[in-house]
Amino acid sequence: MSSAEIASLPESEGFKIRWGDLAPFIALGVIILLGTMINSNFMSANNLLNVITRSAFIAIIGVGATFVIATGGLDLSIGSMLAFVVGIMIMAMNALAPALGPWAIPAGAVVALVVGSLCGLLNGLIVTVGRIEPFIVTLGTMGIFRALITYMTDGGSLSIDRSLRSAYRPLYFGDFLGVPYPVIITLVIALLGAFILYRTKYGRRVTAVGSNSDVARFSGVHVGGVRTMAFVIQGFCVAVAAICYVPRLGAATPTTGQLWELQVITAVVIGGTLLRGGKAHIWGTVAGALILEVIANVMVLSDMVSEYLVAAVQGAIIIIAMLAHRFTSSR
Amino acid sequence: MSSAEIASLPESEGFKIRWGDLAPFIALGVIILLGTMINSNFMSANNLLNVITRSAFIAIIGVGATFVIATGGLDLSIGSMLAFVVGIMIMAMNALAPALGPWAIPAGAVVALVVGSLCGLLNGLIVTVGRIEPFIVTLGTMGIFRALITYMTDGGSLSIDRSLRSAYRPLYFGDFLGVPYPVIITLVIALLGAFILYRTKYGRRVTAVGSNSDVARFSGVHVGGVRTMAFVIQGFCVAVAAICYVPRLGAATPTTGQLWELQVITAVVIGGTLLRGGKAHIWGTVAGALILEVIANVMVLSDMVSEYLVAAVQGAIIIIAMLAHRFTSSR
Amino acid sequence: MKQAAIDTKDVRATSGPPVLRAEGLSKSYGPITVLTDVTLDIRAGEVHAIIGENGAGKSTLMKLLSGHAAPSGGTMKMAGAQVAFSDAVQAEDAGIVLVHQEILLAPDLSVAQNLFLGRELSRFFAVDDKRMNRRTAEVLARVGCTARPWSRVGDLPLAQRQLVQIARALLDDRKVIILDEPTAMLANDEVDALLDIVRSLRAQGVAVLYISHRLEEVEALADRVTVLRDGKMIGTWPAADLDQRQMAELMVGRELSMLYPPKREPVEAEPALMVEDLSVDHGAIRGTFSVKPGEVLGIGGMIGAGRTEMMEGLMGLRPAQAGAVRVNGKTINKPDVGTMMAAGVVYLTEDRKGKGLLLNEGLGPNLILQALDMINPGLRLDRKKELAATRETVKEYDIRIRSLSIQAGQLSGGNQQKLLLAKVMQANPSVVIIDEPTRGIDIGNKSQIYRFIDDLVRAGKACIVISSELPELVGLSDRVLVMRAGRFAAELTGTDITEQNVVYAAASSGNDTKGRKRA
Amino acid sequence: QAQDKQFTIAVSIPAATHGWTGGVVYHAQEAEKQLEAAYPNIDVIVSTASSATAQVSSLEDLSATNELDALVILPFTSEELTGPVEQVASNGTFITVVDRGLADPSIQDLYVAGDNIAVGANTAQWLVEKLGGEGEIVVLRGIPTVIDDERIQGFTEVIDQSDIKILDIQYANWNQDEAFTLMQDYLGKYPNIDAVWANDDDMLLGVIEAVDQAEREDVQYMLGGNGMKQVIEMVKAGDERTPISTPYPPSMIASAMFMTAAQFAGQAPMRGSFKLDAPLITPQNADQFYFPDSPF
Ligand SMILES: Nc1ncnc2c1ncn2[C@@H]1O[C@H](COP(=O)(O)OP(=O)(O)OP(=O)(O)O)[C@@H](O)[C@H]1O
Ligand SMILES: Nc1ncnc2c1ncn2[C@@H]1O[C@H](COP(=O)(O)OP(=O)(O)OP(=O)(O)O)[C@@H](O)[C@H]1O
Ligand SMILES: [Mg+2]
Ligand SMILES: [Mg+2]
Repeated sequence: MSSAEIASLPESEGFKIRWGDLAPFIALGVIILLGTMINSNFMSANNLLNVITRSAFIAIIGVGATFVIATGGLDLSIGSMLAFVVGIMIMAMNALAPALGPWAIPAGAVVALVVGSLCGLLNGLIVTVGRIEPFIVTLGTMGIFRALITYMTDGGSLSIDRSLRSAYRPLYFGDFLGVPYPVIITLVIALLGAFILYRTKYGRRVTAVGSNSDVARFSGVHVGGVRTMAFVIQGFCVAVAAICYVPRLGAATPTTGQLWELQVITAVVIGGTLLRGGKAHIWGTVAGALILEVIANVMVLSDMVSEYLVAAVQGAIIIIAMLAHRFTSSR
Repeated sequence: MSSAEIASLPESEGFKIRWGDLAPFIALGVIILLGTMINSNFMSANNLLNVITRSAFIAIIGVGATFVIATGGLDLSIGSMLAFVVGIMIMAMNALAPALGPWAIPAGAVVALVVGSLCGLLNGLIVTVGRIEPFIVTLGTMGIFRALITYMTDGGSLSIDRSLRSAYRPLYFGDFLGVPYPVIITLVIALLGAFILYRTKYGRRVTAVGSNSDVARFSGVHVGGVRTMAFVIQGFCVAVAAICYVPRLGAATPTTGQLWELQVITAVVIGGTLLRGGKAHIWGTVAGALILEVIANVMVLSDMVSEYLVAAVQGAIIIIAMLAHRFTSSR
Repeated sequence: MKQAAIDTKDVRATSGPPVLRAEGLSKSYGPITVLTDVTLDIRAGEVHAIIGENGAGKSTLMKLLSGHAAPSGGTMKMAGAQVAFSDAVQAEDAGIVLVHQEILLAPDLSVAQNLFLGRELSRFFAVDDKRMNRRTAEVLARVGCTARPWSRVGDLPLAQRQLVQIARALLDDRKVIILDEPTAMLANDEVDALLDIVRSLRAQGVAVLYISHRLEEVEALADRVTVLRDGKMIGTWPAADLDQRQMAELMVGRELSMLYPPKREPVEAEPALMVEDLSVDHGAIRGTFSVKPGEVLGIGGMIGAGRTEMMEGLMGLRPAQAGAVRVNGKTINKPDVGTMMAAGVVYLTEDRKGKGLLLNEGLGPNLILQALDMINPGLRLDRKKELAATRETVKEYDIRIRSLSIQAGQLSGGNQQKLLLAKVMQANPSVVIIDEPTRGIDIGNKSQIYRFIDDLVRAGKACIVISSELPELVGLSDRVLVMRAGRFAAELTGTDITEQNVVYAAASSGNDTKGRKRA
Repeated sequence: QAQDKQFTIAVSIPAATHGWTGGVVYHAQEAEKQLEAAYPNIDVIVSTASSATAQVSSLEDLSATNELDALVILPFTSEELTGPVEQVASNGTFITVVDRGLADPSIQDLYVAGDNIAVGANTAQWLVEKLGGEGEIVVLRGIPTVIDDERIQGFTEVIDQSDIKILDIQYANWNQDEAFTLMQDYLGKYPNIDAVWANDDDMLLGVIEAVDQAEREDVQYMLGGNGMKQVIEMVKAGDERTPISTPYPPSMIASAMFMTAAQFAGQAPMRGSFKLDAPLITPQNADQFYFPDSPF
């Protein structure tokens, strides 16, 4: 773009939307188109609603992961952390149910939010105070959380009290004016995330730390604090996802949330956030989560590939989508 | 400064062994000490030999991963790639066995090396030519390789021909002057890796690319080529590990090599290689692989933790080891 | 030099009270002492210049004063009270701000975001981008920077980034502003604007610490001058008592010979490098040029004229097409750094930190990186040769170090430049393209580098020098091409090579680097 | 029912991540082929899922995009799948549950159950007899899930009533490699081990390899479970250390599919529970459990 053009643009804001930032949305569009061609049922309102509702988990956790990754960190423990938080929440709800009745649900949710944030704090403190690679720290805490949930479930499963089941169910399956609650929650979390990231001092500092931590430090940014806080936000988002998760499956098992970390990181990266930090796209992450879920959905709907090869096709589609948007959006 | 002064400047070479570089070896020593205290059987020759031999896989693959990570890349597909290479190798050996007899084994090994290198090349080309984050690319190929081995084994297992089994077995279980073959192979691969990394022009370029790819490009280094080659080396190392792997259990299953990528990356990082690239420690990686294997061994030998919590303790030990060496080695 | 910048020297009373006083400051890195026992006071309303050779310890002293590094010994006092800064932020709160010699900005953030990093303005809970952008635009205008408040810093040319850094220091009111080689990356107009700013700061009672290797600036601006040599304080003088030659001799500790070597006789020869219709960045930059053996071709122009891009395009470092490129008669089909180097052409970048040196590697690996294939014919790396080459270079290029195991990033700015020069020369080229050869180099070493270029050219090699420093361009070149807005605007030879002519050609159709078409 | 009506049967099973689930996928696909060949008016859709969450998702997908007449499901876990299956059932879909019962049994129309508790208990029973009620044994667990939990529960309940001591019990994730490693460590830790129970034949193969390498004579019995092809071969051949196995045939998915299809083929409306036995496989009856073409 010529400088003359730049000059003729209105105020700064108009400049922010770059072609490259739209890439994940375009990719999403293409994959939806593909889905429509493969199976006529794909476009049914029912199916679309299912897919969008389901992507809420990865999207909500992804909002938190966007913060962590933007500061140049990485959190591999999110899947296990989810399982752990779900476990604690179910235990809390079951314990409170006799006393509080349905009010055990909000009480349990508060417990979940606190526990999730504390788990994030733990990760953050080890990373920043201990100055250890986030990869190693969160790999370690991944083992720890996973072991704790296995311990809590005795290797089996831990399910929510039947009496709470029906009161809690609507949080996943219900809707408000036709929009399922998980979608509303995702939107709220993403809006909040976007506000914090793009409109607050803290958000500024998140990208600054990821972009060049020395500069941030010289400028008086408390780098360790910013990093730690990002992990706390991640923990909080995991807890929100846990709150939406329980009404759907009603139980925690040692395999709950397994490998979600990889899905979440993939969603974030597909969304345009750089793994090295310094650049963050909340809405891209949400699109990334949708892309992953739509691909999985299309795989189920199409009967074309052997069951054994589903993972291969899924992997290939992700790579091809990234390649396509690289070559369409490159300059 | 006078030339006399220059001549008297300290030799740079003697200076290279830094305290920090020894950290993984010290950590290894401490954990071994711990093991000895916990269980008297730990130090038995048999147990030590078992542990060292077992660590060969992670160490050999880790040598390759050290190259990839030193260039600033990351390979998540190694576990699945191992399974795939093992599968192809077994199929090749079984097909060749009637014609070649025991010579099918070396022939199969050559096939494995070629296939492994090609798998690495595939990863490398997608990363460099497609300019996509290695994380995403190798997550995709991870799914692809895993699906292929599932397909090849029909979800069951693929075993090596009985006729080859006994001829091949010694490669894992045999020894030369008391040193098990896998250990010898690990040493050879690590020596080779160290030679390439520290004593060849290519090795220089690897660290240059990882440390600042712009500087490398401006210095005429073919950045894409160097990166791709690192992935090829990784593939080759995976194939070597596959060759040592087959004689042990004689079969490929869909779970072969599952999650090894995380172990390998952990070994590399514990060994002192930086995840962001530019610094590489082959011998540190080998020590890292040993550390992981010894921790697992000590966990089984000790009677102290519930089976549910083994993973937690393992995770905690890794974090504590990193913390300890951070605080002892930091100035 | 820098004609426009130098008007009548304002001599001022320098008896104000010291705002900041350093007593017996010293600094060592491990066993290496880089600064010993420096005592210095800085008074309100003065411009205090610090001069010294490369590696003398100027930047280190400034880092101590501004809280970017902790002294190993000595004390600091502000207004009589002892102070110790644990970090830069404390120093800034106390009113002391440092503009680094190296660019220290977050590349992914916008200009305004960088300026206000750590002290963002906000309304209610949200940051107030409008206000920050407005204030940024004001300071940018003040320092003569044409970047927009919302441009991404990583996309700006180096000079603009330098101005952004300066703008950051001016954002709030300060007691002491430290400028560490602020003009090294700037060309005439910007330098003038900067000097004016410094003068107005002084008028407002701000103490300015000013480091520069351009002694004419020091002479024109400073009230007092402190000289450092080898980490030791030589003394402080009223600037009026020193002329440029005396300053130089105090820095170097010996008498200096002529700065520029005598011009060479024009030679008759086939061009060593011939470039026809090179088009870079989809035609934004175009040009045809050639250089003969035994010739120094200077390329002048204002910042952003496209000189760097032209050469990077030639080396295949950015998208470019060429009608033809011939080196010593041989046609090069698809130029890239490797093939050009094999043919004998090397390029020395202006961005030594970002594109020139591996800052966390030692000297040896940096030195031989480019010429790896030439130094080591086989696959193996000959570490003996590497060490020998390193020792040789340290001696030949007079790189001031106290241990061979130092990392490139720990060298002083000027010594980094010398290492970079040595690095490209390892390839034994026949055509050398140097972008800003003496950026950040002290006066003693400058003449050394000029002599070096002269020797090279007299040995039958060709040299292209891109320089924003007019005296250098004029003093070195046999022929000068002046670029304007991506095109060659004039060619000057012989006695036509004067600063006035270069300036005129570079700016004649108005100050319009903005009009330049970009793809 | 009339022959001209089209019927859709959805089959939801775990993805082939290890030997046994691999067998399930194999048998489901074989049954799909046979059913569709036999009954042109029946359409079978097989869908695999790699986790409970993914299985719930695929249930939603299948019922959102198809009119399902029947669902055959091998649930990942009981609790987590109960709600979602109930959802499907509420549309009038015929529900066949395989292997693991739902938390609310009233949802299922047909239940073809494996008996994991019996797998553990029968093996333990046999061991107690053979060892004469005393001895020292080690146990390898699978992946922490309900199946694993039930087998271990059945096993330990029986062992606890004898004087046999369980020296150690650890997870090896139904993985040959991890079983090999774990067994090596067990052997190093305990100078005497009378028997090993690996809870799954995949792991058993790793265990045997480790014991062979250590040349330990004290290990009298090494037992698995599930009836994997290679292990049945060993049983048939009268292996001394592995004389028995317990069937937990992945082919139960095929049985369930055939029984479900029978609803629509019109001959035999089927409801109720069918519990598969877990009799010991011995050299005498091994042939019944041997499927040379199955991958498992
Ligand atoms: N972190 C460090 N470790 C070791 N030595 C260092 C470090 N930082 C600087 N030095 C050394 O301190 C000396 C002084 O460096 P300084 O940057 O202060 O020089 P300078 O006067 O600013 O030079 P220039 O004019 O080239 O910028 C140099 O010899 C440099 O190599
Ligand atoms: N007006 C401008 N707007 C945006 N980027 C610019 C502008 N001018 C130059 N650049 C960028 O700055 C870098 C170097 O600029 P260029 O090559 O044009 O400068 P130059 O003439 O070599 O001047 P100098 O090197 O002295 O700064 C290039 O990356 C170019 O893209
Ligand atoms: Mg300096
Ligand atoms: Mg330039």
